[in-house]
Amino acid sequence: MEEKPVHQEHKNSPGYGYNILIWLTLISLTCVSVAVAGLDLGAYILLTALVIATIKSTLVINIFMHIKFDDPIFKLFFSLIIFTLFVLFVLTAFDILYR
Amino acid sequence: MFEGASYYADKVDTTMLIIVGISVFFLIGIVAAMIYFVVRYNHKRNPVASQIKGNNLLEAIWIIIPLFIVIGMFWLGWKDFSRLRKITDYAMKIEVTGRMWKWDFKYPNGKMSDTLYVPVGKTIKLEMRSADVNHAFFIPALRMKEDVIASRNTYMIIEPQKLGEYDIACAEYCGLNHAYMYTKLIVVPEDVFEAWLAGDSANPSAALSPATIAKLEPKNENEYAKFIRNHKNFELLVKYACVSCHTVDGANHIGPSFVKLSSGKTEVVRDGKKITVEIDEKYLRTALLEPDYEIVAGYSPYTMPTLRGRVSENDLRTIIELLLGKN
Amino acid sequence: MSNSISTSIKSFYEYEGKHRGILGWILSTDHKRIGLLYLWSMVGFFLVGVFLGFLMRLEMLSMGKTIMGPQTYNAIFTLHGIIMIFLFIVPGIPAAFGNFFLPIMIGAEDVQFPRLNLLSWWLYVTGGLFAIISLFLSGGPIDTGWTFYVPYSIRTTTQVILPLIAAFILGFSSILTGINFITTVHRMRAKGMTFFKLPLFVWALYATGWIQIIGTPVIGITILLVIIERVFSVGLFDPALGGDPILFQHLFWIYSHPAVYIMILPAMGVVSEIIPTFARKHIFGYKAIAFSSLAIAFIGTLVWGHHMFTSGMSDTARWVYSFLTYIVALPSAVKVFNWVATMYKGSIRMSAPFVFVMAFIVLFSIGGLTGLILGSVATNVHVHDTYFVVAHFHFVMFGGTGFIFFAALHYWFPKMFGKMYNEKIAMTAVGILTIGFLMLYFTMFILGYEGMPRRYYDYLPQFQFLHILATVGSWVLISGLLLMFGNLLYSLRKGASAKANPWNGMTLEWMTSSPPPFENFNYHPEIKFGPYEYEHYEEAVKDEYK
Amino acid sequence: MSTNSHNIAHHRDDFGSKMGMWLFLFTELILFGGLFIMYMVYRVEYSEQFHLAAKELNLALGTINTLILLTSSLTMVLSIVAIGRGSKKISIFYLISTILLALGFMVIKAFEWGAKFSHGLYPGGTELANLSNGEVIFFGMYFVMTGLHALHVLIGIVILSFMLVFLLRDKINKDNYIKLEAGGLYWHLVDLIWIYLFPLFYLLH
Repeated sequence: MEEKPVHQEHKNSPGYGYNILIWLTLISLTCVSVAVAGLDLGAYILLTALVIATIKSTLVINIFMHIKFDDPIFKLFFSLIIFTLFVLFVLTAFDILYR
Repeated sequence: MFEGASYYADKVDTTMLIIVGISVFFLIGIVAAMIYFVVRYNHKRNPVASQIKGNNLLEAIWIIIPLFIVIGMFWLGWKDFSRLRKITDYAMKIEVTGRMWKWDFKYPNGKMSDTLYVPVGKTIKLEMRSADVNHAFFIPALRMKEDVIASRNTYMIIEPQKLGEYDIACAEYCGLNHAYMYTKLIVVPEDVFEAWLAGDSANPSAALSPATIAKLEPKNENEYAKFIRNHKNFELLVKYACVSCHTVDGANHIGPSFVKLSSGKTEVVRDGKKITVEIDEKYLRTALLEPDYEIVAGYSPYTMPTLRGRVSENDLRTIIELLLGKN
Repeated sequence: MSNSISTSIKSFYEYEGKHRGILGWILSTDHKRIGLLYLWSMVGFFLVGVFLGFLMRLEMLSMGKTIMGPQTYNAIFTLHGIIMIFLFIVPGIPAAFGNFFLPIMIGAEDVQFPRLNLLSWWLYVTGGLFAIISLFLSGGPIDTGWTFYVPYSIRTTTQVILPLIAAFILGFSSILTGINFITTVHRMRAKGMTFFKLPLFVWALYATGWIQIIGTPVIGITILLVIIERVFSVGLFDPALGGDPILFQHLFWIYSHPAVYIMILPAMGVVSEIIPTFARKHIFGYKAIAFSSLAIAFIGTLVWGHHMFTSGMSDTARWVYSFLTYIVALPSAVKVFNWVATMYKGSIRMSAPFVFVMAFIVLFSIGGLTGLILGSVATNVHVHDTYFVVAHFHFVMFGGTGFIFFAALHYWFPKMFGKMYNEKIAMTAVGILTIGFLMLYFTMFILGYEGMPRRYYDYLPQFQFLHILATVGSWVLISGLLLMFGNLLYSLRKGASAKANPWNGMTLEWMTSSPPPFENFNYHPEIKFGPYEYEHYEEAVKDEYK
Repeated sequence: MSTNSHNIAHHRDDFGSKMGMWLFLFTELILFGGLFIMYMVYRVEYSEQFHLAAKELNLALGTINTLILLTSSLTMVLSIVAIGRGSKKISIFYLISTILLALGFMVIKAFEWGAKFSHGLYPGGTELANLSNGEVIFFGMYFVMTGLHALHVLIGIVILSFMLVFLLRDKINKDNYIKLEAGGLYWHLVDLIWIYLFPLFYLLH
């Protein structure tokens, strides 16, 4: 059995300061996305909102949820799920966009 | 397999036969191999197994060959269906409403009916909508089916090419009387249809009982028609899409029926004048390569595409011989 | 593997845990007991499903009313579908045989989360009970068909909400099983058991686990939305309020198509165990079979639209799904070819499990090949929602998974119960089952092509003869089932006791006593050889287990 | 070992527990994924009406709630960092802050929903019945998606409260805090989903 020592991955996990820094970034990104939504960007509203949301979620997943510091297998699993979700969106779009 | 009532139905049957043929081949192969191995390598005959762990070449072969076969099947099933879906040039649009548990049909002139009367040989678009839950409009004889839903219109394009009465069923479960949501598709000659459409809808089916329809069957569904339909070269008429416009059962469609050729003569319009010409090799060759040189009386010019450049001399000669009734 | 087996080893039946008697079972976290709990509950539900199917066929014996009215008939085919799919085939092989054998086959003492495992059985039973209770509530038995298509499921006055809650709970149970299996495979393999030394049944369960995790939540949310829609009329699916009924079908089939692979993949895994054992030969193309399981799991997630070729979906989507559907045919074909190739130059012993597998290969091939007809758009549009489809999925699900469920039952019967069954009766049962099966379901292919729609209470006169033939076939099939279960039940009481390794298998479940002790092994298993390396049989199997 | 005495209780596998938790989170992601697919379909179908209906939502409350959730995520992480360093009291402080922030989120959510209900903007409500199909769907999606999210927040509060009890009773300690980590993962997932819900509903103007 591939036993791992208890909580070995935390040796390189970040401390208070780093996490607070990430939090500040998240807060400012939220403010940016609210501010940007006030502008009249037309068709790009959705795009910018989603791009900012994706940056935010990447930070949460990588830092807060420790994916970055954990065993690579979690990264693999997570990408698999995101890819599957993406494919589900695309395949559904084949129907609704071409009706 | 029961008979279809359109060329599309025939094509679906052909696709079906091809896929079934390939499947039966594989099934027999697999089962025969299995039974042979089980008998030949029974532990009494072959007490010690030879350890074979695999063979990458074999794995590759039995992935790649089936890959090409299934892509072929995909294409076979898609091309006919997509042709039918893409037709924008139809003779008539009929509105179909499905509700628990009956069908209503509304014709362009506002006439309503609970039975679907259509003229033979015409392309017809059915625009369908449900008044309540999902239904599916299913005409087995045309091998067509499409769901009928409440949120928006769906459509189906039909090209019935054979006179007669056919069942229409509901194929999407819709509750208590789902099994009784049957009606009829009645394919009639164009003039009969026009009369029905214009006429009083009180008693439409009196003139159209099955017995009447049998009488309406064209007399010239004759030896010639049978000869063409069963001839091995009939495939060419399908390949060059001749049969999309010219029927072989005497019914008039976009072009005159091939059956008319059997009379040996035809009335054509050339340079605005009506003349009668002999149907011979020269006439047919011109008609196929220069279709607008002379037009059969009663039909419009610039409808038929030329075969020039699309047909080999060999095929052209074969088609002409077939149409002239030679072997 | 240093151990000395004495006959005095207590099996898990005799092991005394915290609780006694019935509580010792329904509160046990032992994966073997949970597996058997599943097995018994599932066989029970299966027999109920069979009985409902029998009633349906009886009704179709003659035109018009034979034994029941249309409302009853609609409820019965709905219940037949719900019971057979959610309570028998989806959990079927993974929950019963997977639970029992996955830990043993990887040399573990239990699954990763034993209490979660017990919880998922409890959820399963709760779901089953809810489904049964719903029959007696206001509105009466659900009549939507197991697909719960909107808007009918929103409009019908029958009791829809409780069966939906039942399906939701069952889905949750399925997810927990999936999570358990995946972590168990990752974390609890015995020393020396690398991923490529896993038995193929474990590979299949691993792939199944992923589909359960990826697919099931989608049906969860869909069911939840239908419930919300019925209670609050939110308008998410109701066309009267602007909702899109086709969207429901998308969400429904995003789960329910992969669910087909949840049903069949474990069965394919069992086949990959049984053939090498009885051919005494290494499986042909181990990696091809292992990877094809993963390929099926992945591509199978992408083809749900082929259930919707006539739904009014866009034409672009129709060809995309048709194409993807044909691609998913390949890994299944690869498996069949590899199984047959495994028999080549083997030393084959025809025992009941193997004969079941032979019947499976014939029936499943027919089921798979008729799938080609359904994958092609033009032919699909004609046979969609007809008896052709009914025949197709019964060939795949019953002829495939069902027959392999029976094969697994015979194959592992000695291990699970420590008794041998009567071989001759078992073989006879396979014969009767196969004949009845073909009479019942092959007939339906013809009926379907001739235009007999499914879920019809009544039919046109031209279909009469074939319907009679199918009904008679159902009687033959049921007598085969009774004979088979009778034989097993009799053997349970009176059968000769089984050896630890009656079939001379190489996988780990044969390296422990029959039935296995609590926590499976009396030693720490260490893996030196692959599961099918019969050339090392003598070395791998200690004398005690021959 | 020749007896049946070895016990599962000795077997502890933090890595396996974490894997199980992640797999469970994947199912949650896909559960919401199904809703997001619906959102995509209806947004394509009713683009105009969605923009119109979104004006009814309160951007200020939405933004405050976003900030609250992000902050609660931070306190959650800090609580884990603290226990990893053996500072039990700090860990408890941060965990309590997380729970309080979560309660704050729910209170604001309740005000928001309450305002919609008092305006008749709820399924079956008088005001909603006068709107176009697309707007009805927008509010349907809004209530279902934020409602399901709120349900997850509630479950999160329950889970974190259990963690608090474990922490107080030293069942979670410096050497064994996988439970707290798992609870934290769940809490971040709730945050993660809100990160997408926020722009899709509130930033549509």
